[in-house]
Amino acid sequence: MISFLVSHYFQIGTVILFGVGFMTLLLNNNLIRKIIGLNIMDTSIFLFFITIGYSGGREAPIINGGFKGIDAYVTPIPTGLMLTGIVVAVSTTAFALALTILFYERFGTIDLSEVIDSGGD
Amino acid sequence: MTFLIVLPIFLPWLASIIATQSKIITEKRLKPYVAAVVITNFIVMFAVVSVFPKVRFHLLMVNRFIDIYLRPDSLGILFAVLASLLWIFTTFYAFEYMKHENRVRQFFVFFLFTLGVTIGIAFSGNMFTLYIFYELLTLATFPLVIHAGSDEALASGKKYIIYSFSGATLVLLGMLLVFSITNDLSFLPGGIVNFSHFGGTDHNEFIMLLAGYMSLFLGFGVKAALAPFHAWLPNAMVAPTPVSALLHAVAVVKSGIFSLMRTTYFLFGPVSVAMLGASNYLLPIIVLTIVMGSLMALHQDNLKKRLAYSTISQLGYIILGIALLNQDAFIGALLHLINHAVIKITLFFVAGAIYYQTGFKYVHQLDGIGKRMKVTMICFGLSVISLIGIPPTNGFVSKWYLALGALKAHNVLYAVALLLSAFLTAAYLLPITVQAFFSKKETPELDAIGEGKSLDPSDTMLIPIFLLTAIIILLGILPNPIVSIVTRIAGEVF
Amino acid sequence: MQGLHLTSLLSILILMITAFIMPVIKQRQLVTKVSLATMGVVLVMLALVAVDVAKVEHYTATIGHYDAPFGITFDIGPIEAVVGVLFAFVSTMVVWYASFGIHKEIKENRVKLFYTLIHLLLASLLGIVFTSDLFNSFVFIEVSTLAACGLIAIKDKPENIKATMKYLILSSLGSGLVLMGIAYLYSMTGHLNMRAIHETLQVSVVGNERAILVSLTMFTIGLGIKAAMFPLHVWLPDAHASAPGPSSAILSGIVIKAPVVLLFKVLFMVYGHEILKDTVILNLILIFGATGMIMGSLFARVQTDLKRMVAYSSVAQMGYIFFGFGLGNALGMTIAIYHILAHGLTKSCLFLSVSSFIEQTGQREIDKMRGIGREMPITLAIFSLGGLSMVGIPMLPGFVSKWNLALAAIDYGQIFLLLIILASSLLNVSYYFPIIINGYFGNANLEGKIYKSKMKPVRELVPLILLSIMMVIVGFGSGPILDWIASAMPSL
Amino acid sequence: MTTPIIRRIVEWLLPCLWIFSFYIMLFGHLSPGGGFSGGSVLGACLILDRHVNGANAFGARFTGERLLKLALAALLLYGFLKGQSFLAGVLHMNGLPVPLGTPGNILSSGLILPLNVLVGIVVAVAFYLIATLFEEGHL
Repeated sequence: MISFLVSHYFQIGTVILFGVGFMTLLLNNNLIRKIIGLNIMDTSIFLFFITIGYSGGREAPIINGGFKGIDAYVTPIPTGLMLTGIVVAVSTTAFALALTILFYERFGTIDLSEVIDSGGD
Repeated sequence: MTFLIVLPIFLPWLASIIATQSKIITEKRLKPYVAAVVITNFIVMFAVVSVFPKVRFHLLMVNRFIDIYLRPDSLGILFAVLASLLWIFTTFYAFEYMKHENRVRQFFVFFLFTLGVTIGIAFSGNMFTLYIFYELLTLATFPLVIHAGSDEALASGKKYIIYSFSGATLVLLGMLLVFSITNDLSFLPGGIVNFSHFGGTDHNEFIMLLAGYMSLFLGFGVKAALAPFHAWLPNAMVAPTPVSALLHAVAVVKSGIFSLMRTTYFLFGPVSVAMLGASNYLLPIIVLTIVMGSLMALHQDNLKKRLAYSTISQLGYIILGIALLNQDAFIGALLHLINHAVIKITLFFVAGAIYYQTGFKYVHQLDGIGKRMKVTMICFGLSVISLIGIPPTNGFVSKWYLALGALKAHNVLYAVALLLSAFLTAAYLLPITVQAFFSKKETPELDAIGEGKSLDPSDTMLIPIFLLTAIIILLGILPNPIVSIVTRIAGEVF
Repeated sequence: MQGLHLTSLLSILILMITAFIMPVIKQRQLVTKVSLATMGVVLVMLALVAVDVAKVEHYTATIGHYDAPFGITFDIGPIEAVVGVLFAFVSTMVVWYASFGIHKEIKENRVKLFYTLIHLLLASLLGIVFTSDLFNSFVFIEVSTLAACGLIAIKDKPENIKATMKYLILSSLGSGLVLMGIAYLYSMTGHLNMRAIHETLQVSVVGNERAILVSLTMFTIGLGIKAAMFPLHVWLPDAHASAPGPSSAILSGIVIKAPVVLLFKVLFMVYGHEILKDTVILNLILIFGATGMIMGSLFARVQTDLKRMVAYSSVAQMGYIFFGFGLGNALGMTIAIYHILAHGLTKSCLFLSVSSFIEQTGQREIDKMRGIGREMPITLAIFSLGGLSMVGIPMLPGFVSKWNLALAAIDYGQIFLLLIILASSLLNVSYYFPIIINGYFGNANLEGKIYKSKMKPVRELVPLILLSIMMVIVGFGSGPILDWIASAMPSL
Repeated sequence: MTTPIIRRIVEWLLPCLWIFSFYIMLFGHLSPGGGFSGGSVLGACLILDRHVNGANAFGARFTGERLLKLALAALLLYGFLKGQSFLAGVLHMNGLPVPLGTPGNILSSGLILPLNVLVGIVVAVAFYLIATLFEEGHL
């Protein structure tokens, strides 16, 4: 158990981060905090992906001065994916922020619970 | 050329669509048009079934289940002939009656449409086709039921549709259960559910088949006004009289009965049903229906409602004949299907004629009316006598066979129920006739109408009533042709 | 035949490119025309895809120059083709319908944006359906979410902003879960291609049971939120009820279907039956689906707002689809896919007709729709047809779904599930019929209503009529469609 | 919020940032960097410029409409250039060449260079527009 925790501390950290972000997004009523939570959540996933891709002691996958064999480089796919993921997260955040501005203009508050009655339907 | 078999179904549908176009069918032409369609359809149907006696036609076959399949056999043809014949009478009667109702065009559009649907029910060759037409029947008759458009009519219509759809849902459930075992839903005399086909002893399948049969029976029982599900029928009385007559005599309730026959004798078969032991559960309900219908009819003051409860009770007879599972009972059920149709439609026509001429709806208003509406009330009296089952009327013939079947089933209770109900029938219908002719006092309302002249309706209304009464008497005096046809049908399934 | 394989990708590319041409076009009319023409072309292309698939059963289109499992590929089989054609057809009809009236519902300067968003939305939905790369599908999901949010918020009323906010937040939660699920899968297998993941998972299942279960749950809940699986549906009624009419039609008709298709692929093509049968996920989906079928209808019954009612009915209908998945047998899955088709066509029909009621009368309450049948007979007739399909009148697609779903339930061995299906269809009767009846019949209802007074010109109703005709065709032609879908089911 | 300190720092920083952003875009395929990173730096430049210099800023001379058109044109061009490669992939043909490239020679990798620049433009404009939208307060 301990050895698992030690050897996987990156992953465990990201998963905890994911939980923090998820709960912030879910439970906070303040829209700005929700968006921050969203970003924390997204970032934790990016970190998770990158930790999967990283293996210690390898180089960045840029061939500079001769090919050193496949084992010499870190796999570039997770990093590439996360670049896309960041773009997606940025656009979602931008959209959410813009929507929050509109929300504030219409309702005069950024607290979701004041507008949507908690009971729902 | 076998596709011509769809003509009797699609011709009325097409005609009803054309009838919506007021430019083609002007107000003036509407009545002749409807009459022509109904009569033509009768002839076409006759021609088609006699030219192609053993026709089988797949209208649309998607897979083993979704398969619209027409296969008019002798039972189907009998039902189709009965329906289209009575439709003709109703049409002529309605011409006069509908004069004091609104939206005549809407009435006749759905009236024609329902004719096609009913013939579709008669010609269905498998359960799925039957189910489609059965659902369509609900949708097509619904506008007829709420024709008056009042809040009361809408409420009754709602009740009708809720009951019908619940019933149809039960039917669907039954079909599912049966189909999941037999993988086939087509009708065959003697049934397709054969215990030897699938091991027979599997308890699970037995339970599923029993549940399937029960839900089919109860589902169709809704339209056939079986006891716990009968409540829509008296409420549906708000419809114009030709509609009630048709609903009660042929289209709706008889479609329910017809479907029950199909289920019991053509899908399951008497042997399988007997093995399932479903009758044990169903017969008490049926006996309850018979007795309760009669008892309820006793204290109805509204004439149409009294007739409606009488229908419930009489339908109970037919269902009893179906559920007893022997040949005599089935013959009785078939005969009563025909006889009750003819009798009840006459009774309703008379009730409608009284309402049309005098505006009377209630039984207590009818004292002495026989002197003013002589022909009408004589016809009423004759029909009542038939319904009670006094020889030599047709009602007697069918009840005789039913009683024979009940005795064969070795249970006196059923025969007793039949007798009791016959007495009750006499108790709730005879007084009307007696009071109509022999009442000392005439009600003041009656005096106020028509200055003592005869109140018999005009010929278009009277002739259908008269002809129907003649048929009743004829069927009573010369029952042999019809009995032999019916015996042949019953012989096929046993 | 390589040329035909091109069409699947080309349709998405064309949509993406035209989406960004829209904002620079000056006249509204021209935008409409360009959009309609594009939709038409895309529809033809996807029909070609279907024809192609019908010939070869299944093909893989490699995007870029790397083959699977490293490059991104489109795996297109019957399911993808059918759903693709449905998406294109519904959006073509919606765009056609919107071309007559959308400028009345939203601000003039937003019309271009509306078409841009619809193009983006359709492109991303097609992407979700076609792609066989999990991360690629995630990107498409995000694009579709943002475009869908835009389509709701485009109307600029306070309730729209509120609904969009709700939708965006819940959707982001869902996306986060999905992405985490993908991360789990990637860490377990090192692949993103569905087929490759499937193959690797089959061998490496031992020792990974917990990770598999966690990732499965993440996918189910994440995609369940986006597809309005019952307890996660809270965003749907607000969003679909407040959006402008054509948007609602497209949202309810196709947007919530794409995540379902993805969920199907993830469950049955990535994890596969061998893994699923040892977990409780399918049972959970079954329970959620069944509750949705009942509760959605119960909620719909008590609504007073017509559009909300139809929106809640969507929740119930999505329940049918999840129910089919949850059964987990071949027939259940087939019918779930078929129901995507059936419900997509029916619900877009219903939403469009409801939106034309609202547009012509200015009323949203169900009570105010009395006598509408005299004023707008054709529109109500189309609404009735849709309602009858939902209720399950034979030969309409709703009936076919219900029947086969019931057979699948019998096959599954639980008879009581039948009762849920039948109860749900009875509940459908109880909220669709009163509208139809009060619309067409009743003296009090029809009083003072002038025949055809509020009817739209027939020309504007053509897309609606085409949708309903298509619906009927799908119902009557259910046999071959079902067979075709069934041929693509992963073997159990 | 514009203090003399910020103003002075930005004055010194901006030219370097401009050059750096284009460096990232142009050399992205051969060293760490690329269109998106370069574009975001460029976008940051534009935003900073606007924040400090207001109406005199480089970006402010373009109207939103024009910038949008620029970005859309870049996007379309990108779509065509990349789309042809996708389509070629489906057909198993070689589209326009995409060689591996040699470090130090930015023209050696064919299509990737223009693609990176296009992406950079799109990203920069998008960032800048979003920032202006927030400043002006409507969507």
